[in-house]
Amino acid sequence: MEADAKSAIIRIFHVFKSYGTKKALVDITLDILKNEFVLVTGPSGAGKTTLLKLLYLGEPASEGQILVDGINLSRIPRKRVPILRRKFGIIFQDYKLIPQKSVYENVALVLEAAGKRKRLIQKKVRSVLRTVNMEDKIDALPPSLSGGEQQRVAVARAVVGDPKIILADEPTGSLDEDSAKDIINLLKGFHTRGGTVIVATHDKDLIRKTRGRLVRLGMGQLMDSTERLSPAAEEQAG
Amino acid sequence: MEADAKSAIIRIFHVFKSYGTKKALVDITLDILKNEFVLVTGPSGAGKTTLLKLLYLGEPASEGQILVDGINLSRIPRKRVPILRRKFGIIFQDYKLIPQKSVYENVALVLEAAGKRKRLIQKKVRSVLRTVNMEDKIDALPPSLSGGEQQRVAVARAVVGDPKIILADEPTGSLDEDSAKDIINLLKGFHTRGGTVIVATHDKDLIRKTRGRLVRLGMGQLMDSTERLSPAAEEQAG
Amino acid sequence: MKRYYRRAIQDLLSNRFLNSITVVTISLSILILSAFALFLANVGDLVNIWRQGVRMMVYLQPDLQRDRIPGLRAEIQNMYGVAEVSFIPKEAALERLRNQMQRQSSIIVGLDHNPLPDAFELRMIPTTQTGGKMETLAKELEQLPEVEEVEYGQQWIGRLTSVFNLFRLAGSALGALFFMAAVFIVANTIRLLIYARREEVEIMRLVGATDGFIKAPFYIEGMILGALGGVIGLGSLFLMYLAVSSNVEASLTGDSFTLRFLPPEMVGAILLGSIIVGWFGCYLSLKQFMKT
Amino acid sequence: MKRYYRRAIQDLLSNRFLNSITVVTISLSILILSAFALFLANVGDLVNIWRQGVRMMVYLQPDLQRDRIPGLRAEIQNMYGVAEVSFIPKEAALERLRNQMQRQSSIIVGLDHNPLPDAFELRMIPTTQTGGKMETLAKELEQLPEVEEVEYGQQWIGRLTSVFNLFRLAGSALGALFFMAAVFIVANTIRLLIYARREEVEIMRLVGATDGFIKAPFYIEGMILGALGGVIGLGSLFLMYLAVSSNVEASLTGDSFTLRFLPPEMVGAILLGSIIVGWFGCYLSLKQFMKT
Ligand SMILES: Nc1ncnc2c1ncn2[C@@H]1O[C@H](COP(=O)(O)OP(=O)(O)OP(=O)(O)O)[C@@H](O)[C@H]1O
Ligand SMILES: Nc1ncnc2c1ncn2[C@@H]1O[C@H](COP(=O)(O)OP(=O)(O)OP(=O)(O)O)[C@@H](O)[C@H]1O
Ligand SMILES: [Mg+2]
Ligand SMILES: [Mg+2]
Repeated sequence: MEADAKSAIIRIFHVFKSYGTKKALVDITLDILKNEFVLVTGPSGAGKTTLLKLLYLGEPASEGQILVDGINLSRIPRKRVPILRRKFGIIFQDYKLIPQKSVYENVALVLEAAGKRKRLIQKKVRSVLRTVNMEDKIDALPPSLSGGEQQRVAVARAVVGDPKIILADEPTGSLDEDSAKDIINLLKGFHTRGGTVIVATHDKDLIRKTRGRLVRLGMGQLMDSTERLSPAAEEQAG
Repeated sequence: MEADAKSAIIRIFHVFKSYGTKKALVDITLDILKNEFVLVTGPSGAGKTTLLKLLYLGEPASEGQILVDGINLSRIPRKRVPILRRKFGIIFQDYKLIPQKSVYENVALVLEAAGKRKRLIQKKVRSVLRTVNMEDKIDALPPSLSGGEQQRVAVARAVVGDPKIILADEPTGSLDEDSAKDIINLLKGFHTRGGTVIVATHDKDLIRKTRGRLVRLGMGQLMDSTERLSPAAEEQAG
Repeated sequence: MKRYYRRAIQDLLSNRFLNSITVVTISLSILILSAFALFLANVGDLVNIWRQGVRMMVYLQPDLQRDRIPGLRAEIQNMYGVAEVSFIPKEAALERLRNQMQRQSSIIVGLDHNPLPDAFELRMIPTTQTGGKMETLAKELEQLPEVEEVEYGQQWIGRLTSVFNLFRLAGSALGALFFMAAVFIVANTIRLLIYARREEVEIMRLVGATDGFIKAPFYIEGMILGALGGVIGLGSLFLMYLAVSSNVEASLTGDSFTLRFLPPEMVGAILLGSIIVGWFGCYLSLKQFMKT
Repeated sequence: MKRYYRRAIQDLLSNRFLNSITVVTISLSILILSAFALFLANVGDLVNIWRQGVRMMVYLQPDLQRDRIPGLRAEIQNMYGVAEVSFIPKEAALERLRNQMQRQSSIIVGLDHNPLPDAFELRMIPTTQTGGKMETLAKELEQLPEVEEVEYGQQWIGRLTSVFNLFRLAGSALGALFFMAAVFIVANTIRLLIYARREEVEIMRLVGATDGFIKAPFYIEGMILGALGGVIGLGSLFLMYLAVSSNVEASLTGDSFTLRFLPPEMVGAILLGSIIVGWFGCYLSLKQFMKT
């Protein structure tokens, strides 16, 4: 089960997370390798979102150590947190789009924050919005989008910055089959180009059709972690 | 296709809805009978949420007539809108929980607004939160809940006021299989007790396992409306 | 009604950050307004004290018999605008003149008889102390056969009056300006407060709450915030007043002047006003947010 | 830097409601502050005009030869605090006394010789017009052998000075209070503004924006809002000034007094201040929201 430390991009070592008295994560130890495709599943409230939050320091771990791409998260100075976060492209479960900014601005923000040139930003944002089929809504404000459209913008924002790792929290929850397939293909393409993908999901379809490791959480605990070399391994996911 | 006008609780007659130049709904004519269970499906951006919004006057129709339980929505005076809305229990796609209010307060709000007694409110809210498995989070604030937990609170709020009609917009999008089953059973129970249910969803599982009418939207247009007497009719849903 | 109060209190507690900022802003506005009112009130007192120094001399005919003085005094006392009449016999007038003249008093030393007449000295009630009204009174007095001449600092009073008028005008204008500014600042702050909670308003409407149900707690909250702001604003002013008044009074020995706080009616009016403005801010913003 | 400006402008436009409310509040605060400053400045002018009426009489020895007058005059002119010296021959003094005495001038009619001495009348520079400094000067003058006596309205000046001092004290205290209140109101309003946008701040942090990247446009916006508020506040004050000044001046004929607007340095300082306060409000709120 222990992965080779050399190629691990994320190492989680005896991590606990409590919110007040509520134990959201209990003694999680997990390595994620470079270019792995990991599906995290488990019932509602199992701690999937919390686990992702710990990785990008959306919350600090209560106990234990986490290393991301060689950075020890418990030691990272406040100033370097943005550098950590730029390693990730994050699709939030509640999208977290800025309501006053247009679709274009929301996606461009990532590149602007990374100090990219305006020319480049324009080109990349347009091309990414095209891949998620949202180029015709480029000037719309998020509140005027349908649930699925918002989710696709969130996906676009997550991939636009060429991150090392994508964290996708329920990335297809509001999408119909076809749009979901597009998104999954996008994630798979990112994976093929060498990226690491961690998807938290309940979506049986997604789990069935995706090859990669399946990590199951239950009540904050790591239940099992199964390598499935072909999508046929689906029945284990039950 | 035309339902018996006598028993129709909702009548939608040549309804159009545009947002600026964007045509979200085009010439929809649809009757929904008392005690029907209707599933509305269609790809992202097809107009499912918009259709529900028109029913509770979240948006006014651009053209056409809508009757809800005998009320003509184009003629309803501003003052009577709350009375219309109390006929509905609504599960919003983005939950719409009040972030500063506890789970209890969010759910109790519906009954308080309807002028119910404090005693009764306490009893009902607790019992409804129990059915969605959220009684242990009764004092939590929504931002501290997981996605699925928020969705279950939204469901509790929709059913607590004993509405005539439930409008459920993607009510299982953030839920694992078991929680989703609980919610669907809740909706079915409501239906069995005589309520009318309209569910907008992409969830193949939900569509497969639910008997009732399947309405398909595409690009704002009504594609078809199929009565499926048994869940076996699933293949038509494609 | 009681449940609305309960909800209002709950809301106040669950939006503590917003509310505390709002209360501070309201307090400051009330503080500005009431500090200025306090300033004007005390300057007004000071002016009145000065004005009590404004006198009118009524010189009597040289041959007037002293036994007619009491009757004349009563007559003058009853004239419009007269506050106090005192008789100055000519001996006292000479003595007073000697004192007043200081250096030039050498003139008086050499006199063989007293050339001055008996006189009355009048104090006017404050509202009569404008140039015009004093002139009317003087004319009236000069009509009396017993009176030879009336004298008052016409020029000085005219000038002082116009300055006081300017001051009063500027004070009232500033006061009105400050009042309106305070009203708008409070109303605006409450608008920002409600704007920050517009999502909540929207959700309540969607779940079938009537406008009244939604608005009631906001109004109660607005009035509580207004009242709190008023109490804190006036309270801080009172503390400052206490700290300052002893020092200032010490530096003003000689004048019968005591720095005073705002009269209770004024304090009540300001409190009431701040409550009303709290309500008004809610009214404005709710009207706006409920429309859509 | 340029792109920060662009983002700031975009943000200002996309939050128009919030920003316009904020600008109005800032304008009102600036208006209060600057209106009060204007009031104090003009009252100060008025007081200075009055003070130019404060004179000191220096009576010379009766036997002093008139040819020594120019030398003495030059000597006095050079003394500390003296603004102007004019010679009053005793004939002029008697004439003046007669006019001043009004009714009692009958006393003078009967005189066979002029008992008054020659004198100098001094005008002091304004800063010397406190009781203490005038006394020092008077003592110094009395040391001169040619001077018999020095006279000035000791009591009156002392009293007026203490009232002016009280007024100045109260004015400065109020001014300081208003200044602080305005600063806090502006800062608080900007805090509410940023609070209403805290979600945006949070999201930007989550997608890897540095604190500097997030803060820069807010600071620019805060400064723009402050500047706008300052310009609008001062602008409204100037319009009010224009509307009022002609009326007031007409009512003040006789005094060489013109209502004036705030001096340009003051206008500049207020504008600069409002920009700084806009910045400061951002600083406070961002510090708070960036911590968590
Ligand atoms: N900020 C918080 N404060 C308190 N409790 C929290 C907080 N965030 C999460 N929790 C609790 O921790 C538990 C795990 O939450 P988490 O969001 O990780 O679940 P999840 O696996 O993502 O669930 P879902 O599938 O419903 O999104 C939940 O019970 C939740 O209520
Ligand atoms: N307020 C609005 N302003 C402008 N366009 C809008 C607005 N609301 C919805 N739309 C557009 O109308 C179309 C239908 O939206 P709707 O939310 O009804 O879709 P949906 O079927 O619910 O999709 P999803 O499954 O993604 O939730 C979308 O293209 C959306 O962008
Ligand atoms: Mg989650
Ligand atoms: Mg929808």
